[in-house]
Amino acid sequence: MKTVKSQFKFKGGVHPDYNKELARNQPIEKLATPAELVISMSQHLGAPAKCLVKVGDFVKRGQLIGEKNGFISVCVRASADGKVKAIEKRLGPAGGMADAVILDTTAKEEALAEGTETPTPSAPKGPILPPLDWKTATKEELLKRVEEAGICGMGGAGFPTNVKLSPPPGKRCEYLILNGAECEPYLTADYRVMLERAPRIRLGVEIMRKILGMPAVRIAIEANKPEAIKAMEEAFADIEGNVEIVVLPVLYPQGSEKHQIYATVKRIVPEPPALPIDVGCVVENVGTVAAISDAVELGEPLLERVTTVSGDAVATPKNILAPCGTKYSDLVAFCGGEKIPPAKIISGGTMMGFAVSTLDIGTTKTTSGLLLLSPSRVFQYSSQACINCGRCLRACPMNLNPAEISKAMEADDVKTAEDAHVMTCIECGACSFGCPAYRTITQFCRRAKASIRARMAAERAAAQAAAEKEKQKAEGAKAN
Amino acid sequence: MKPKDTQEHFVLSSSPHAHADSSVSRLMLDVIIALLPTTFMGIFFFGMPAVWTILVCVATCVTTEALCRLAMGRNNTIGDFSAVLTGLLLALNLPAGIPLWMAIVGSVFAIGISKQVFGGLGMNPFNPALSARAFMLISFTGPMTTWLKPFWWRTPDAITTATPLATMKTWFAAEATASATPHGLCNSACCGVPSLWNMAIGNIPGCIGEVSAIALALGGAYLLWRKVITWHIPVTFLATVFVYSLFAGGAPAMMQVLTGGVMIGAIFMATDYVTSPITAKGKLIFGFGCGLLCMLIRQFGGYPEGCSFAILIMNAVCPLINRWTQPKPFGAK
Amino acid sequence: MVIAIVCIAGIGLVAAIALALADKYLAVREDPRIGMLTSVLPGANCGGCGFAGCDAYARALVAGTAPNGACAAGGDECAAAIAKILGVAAEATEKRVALVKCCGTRSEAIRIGDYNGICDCATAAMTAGGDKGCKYGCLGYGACANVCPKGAISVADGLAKVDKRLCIGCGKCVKVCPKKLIELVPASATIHVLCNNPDKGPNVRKVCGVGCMGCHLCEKNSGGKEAGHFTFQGFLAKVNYSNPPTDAMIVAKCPAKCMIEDAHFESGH
Amino acid sequence: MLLVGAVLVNNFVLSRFLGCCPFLGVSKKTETALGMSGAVVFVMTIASAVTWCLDHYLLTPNNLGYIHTLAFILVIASLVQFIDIAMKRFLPPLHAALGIFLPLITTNCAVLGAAEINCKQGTGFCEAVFFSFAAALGFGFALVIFSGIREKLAHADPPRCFRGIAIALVTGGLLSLAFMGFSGLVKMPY
Repeated sequence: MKTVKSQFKFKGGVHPDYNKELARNQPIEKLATPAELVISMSQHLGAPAKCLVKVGDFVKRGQLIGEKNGFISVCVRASADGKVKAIEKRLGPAGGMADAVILDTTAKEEALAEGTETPTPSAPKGPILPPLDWKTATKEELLKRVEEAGICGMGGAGFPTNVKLSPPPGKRCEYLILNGAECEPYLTADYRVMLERAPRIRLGVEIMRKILGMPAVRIAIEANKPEAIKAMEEAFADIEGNVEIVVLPVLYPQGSEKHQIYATVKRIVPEPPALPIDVGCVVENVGTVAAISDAVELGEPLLERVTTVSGDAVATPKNILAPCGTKYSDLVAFCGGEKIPPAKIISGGTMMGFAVSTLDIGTTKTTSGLLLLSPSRVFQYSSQACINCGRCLRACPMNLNPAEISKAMEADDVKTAEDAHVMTCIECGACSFGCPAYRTITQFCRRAKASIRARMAAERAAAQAAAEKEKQKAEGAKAN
Repeated sequence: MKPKDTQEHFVLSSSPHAHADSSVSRLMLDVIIALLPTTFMGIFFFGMPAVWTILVCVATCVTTEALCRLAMGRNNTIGDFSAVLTGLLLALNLPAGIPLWMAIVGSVFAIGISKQVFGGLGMNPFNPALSARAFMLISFTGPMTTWLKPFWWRTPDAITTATPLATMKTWFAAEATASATPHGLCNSACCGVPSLWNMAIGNIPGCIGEVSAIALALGGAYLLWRKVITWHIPVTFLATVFVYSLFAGGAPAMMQVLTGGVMIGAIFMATDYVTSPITAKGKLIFGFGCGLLCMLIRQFGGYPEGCSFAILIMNAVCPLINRWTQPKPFGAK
Repeated sequence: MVIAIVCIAGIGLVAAIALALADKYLAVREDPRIGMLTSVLPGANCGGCGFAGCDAYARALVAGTAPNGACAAGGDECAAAIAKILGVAAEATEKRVALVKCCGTRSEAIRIGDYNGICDCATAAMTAGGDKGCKYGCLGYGACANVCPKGAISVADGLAKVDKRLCIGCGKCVKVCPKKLIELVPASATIHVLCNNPDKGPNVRKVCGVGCMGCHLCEKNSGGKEAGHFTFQGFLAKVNYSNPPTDAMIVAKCPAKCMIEDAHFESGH
Repeated sequence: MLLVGAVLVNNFVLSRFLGCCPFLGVSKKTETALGMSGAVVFVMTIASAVTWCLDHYLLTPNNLGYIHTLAFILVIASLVQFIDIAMKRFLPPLHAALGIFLPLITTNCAVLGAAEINCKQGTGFCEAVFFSFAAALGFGFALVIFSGIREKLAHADPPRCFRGIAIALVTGGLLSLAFMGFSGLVKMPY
């Protein structure tokens, strides 16, 4: 095990104000189960889980309430005991509507006393899932555990972890990269996890190494987190095999999968639809790794996560360990409420997070932060014309031409945007960040990507329909 | 009946929710600040006529911008200082003694025809100040090529049409026709050409803002330091002029760089964001093209100075350069 | 003079012969029906048929890859003419027009945030679900108006409205609306429910003063369930356009005031 | 020198203002502008060769100089039509690239202008054909540059009354202004 400095700097990137000092020294605090939980069926990337409970059901902590619905999907478990108050479409942080189970966690005593709960397999006392010994368990058992524990990437995108950990046939994982960069401003959740849960991360790495067939391990941490680097060095001091801690230069978006792969092992992931595994890499967030070790060794599924609540409008910024589904309002209340009335609420960090309209939203497995910003930290986008200054080009870590894309999209010219490789855009926001004309460049990219995706889906559907028609025709001809 | 709206309203916008501290008006202001040294040098050498020309151009540009926006029914954009900058740049590219009504016509052309007709800042294909200068050069050739001598109030014949450029042109001509000995040629011509030092500080006849190479370089250094411009265009532009004149003969290379509009063109005109390529590679091509065309026109063309035309032509080619120098995305084949 | 005339005539003759020969021996022919079809089609190139334009649709028709009747703009007349050229029978289509199923203007429906970004419905909807309190209602950023080839849609008071007289039923607005609240309805129908929110009454009331609460009064007043003028999705009444109601009285009796009886849609309330 | 002169200094469209119709008509996209330029180079070179022969062997010997405009129009128009048909048959890929532009330049004034200038100057065959080629190249050069600007303008937001051709004409004027810088670069004999 050794610590090295990253030698490979990607092109572009920006230096936003990190504002991490607000919450970086706040130890993780556990939030008592709030009275109401809003557990979304769509906490991950891919198809939403299929809801297994109905209104009035009583559920136990850890009970399966949402079933995996497709290959790219993740199951959902109840994060506390309680009674299902309602199942309705709720607004998610990203603006989409998804089915959510509303749990009343105060109702449990009377429900039990009255014995009105529907017959559900009662959860065993103690661990929710039987603990596994990772040394003796097979690879398949471990993978299955990751899947049934409902683990998805906790860095933000929420890609199903079991899918990531099973490389397609013919592809081998050569490098397992631990993402501890946490380049998003304000957020310190991963940092605290690295400090406080280092042994868990070490165990998770050993489990993942076993699943992936002993790849080399790279732990990527930005240079502005020396304590985290030290904690990792201590935890991994006596580990065998090819393990390195790579200290990355402080640059946004260092936490982006593709850029981290470049910075640690100098491999370049080709344009979409290529994935990191195509260049022999698997990147996992440090929080996810800790969750894997919990799921295997303790039999504890992914039911809670650390969320940073920060911003200049919150009374005491904190890193909170809260059950998934905790409402934002409960998190803010736990931090002592609002110091000044916020002008903007952001779910996630300031560079890639989502502005939300209400605090009546439940956290998910991917909620890494909740920021309350005062009016002084909120700026207005404008529709000023692009002056062609080229700052967005220089900032773009994907080496695109955001100016061209935004100008084309302003004139509703999706074709030009597509020709300018807009689908490669990772929506990191570096372009809008530095735009002197305050243009909504990232939003234009999102819009272009959404309309291209919609068009592709329509084309696929049309092709499918045509193929079916042909088939029918052929069958009809045969019958005749 | 509308339900009661109890909740507080938050700003809803797409990420990012953070912004670097930069704005269009600040960029424009930076360029104006960078132009101040050469403006003062111009006023120092050419006196009150320079002051009047600058004031009239700036005032006309701002007024025209405001009126155009009003006529178009759009928001007023004089707050972004781009009109002030255009006015200042145009004035610095005019001879000090030019009749003020001509300066007004030029300013109206710059803002009205060459900028606002296209929809305002960011949309114009040609640099407004330069196209106005070209327009004036063609329309009012006489006044546009009649210069005041520096400190004209102290010299008996205040007006001249002979700038170092015109003199250098005759060198080219002389070299083309007669194979005179360089030595003799130099002797005869040097009488009309000021020393390099005078050229550097700007003690020569010429447009208000183009004479003082040192002041212009100072402004360029400020722009580079503030990261308003990148080195690509000025360096390739000046280097091309220098190298070309090394090989083409005629006037000494240093003199070619220091005289005429090359310095102000390379640092302030060719680097205009809107009308120059956006990619680094494109900027190199652009700078090279500007330098080459400038020298071609200087050596062979009908006008003594080719800088403005060279930049204008490269402005026209700029969309094509942009098109063919698109960056290759990270991970693209 | 004579020589000149002879000369020009001679050149003309030579050229004419050459061209005639070329046309006869070298020309590549294409199906004449394409030209005929193009002249029959409206020529608006609206793209409502799913093809790049009228010409592309004509080519697809001749190639047999497109169904007749896809051109909503041309209507029955056009379909009949196409059928005549192609030599197949026409299927009758009823003229349909777009209807925006929302009447939550700024004065009736609450907004829950200050949207700051691109003025476009799909993009606004991607930002925290849009700034309208009702997550099913019209955002009023005019994506439909922007795609309408006929300028039949206008946005006023945060709400899109279709002018029935201008609408050609191409369906582009239906596709572009992120809230999926525009529907093509028979032009002959006069009574409509202008709401798209299937939530329970109290939840609807929280965000909109004119949202449908699913009280079924319209159904009762139009002859009950058996009459079949309405269907219900959650707590949202929907007009059954294959059997639309005609009695204007039910509009006045709607307690939510989300129904209209309007020949042109353009006046709303 | 002839090449530079014809391409830059006496550019057909920017200095002589010939061929403004395709200059405005097919300059919306750079691809089509490239196609059009190819077609113009092709037609202009061939047309000048044919008209030179016509002028020298038929019209001038018979003292019919005064009808050459008429004769040229006739010949060029039918020639282009003929090329169009022949190309469609024998060179379909080239026709796919240039085909739609060919009918547009049947009686294009730039083509006719080149032929006229040639016969007025009484140049030799090779020189005439080369001049036409160079002039066409200049036309194409201007067209491609202009199309680049117009593509950029497609994303611009000019006032309503200037949209479309109006703004294109303003741009053309400014472009022509820029090209004036080349005047005197080459002392053209014509």
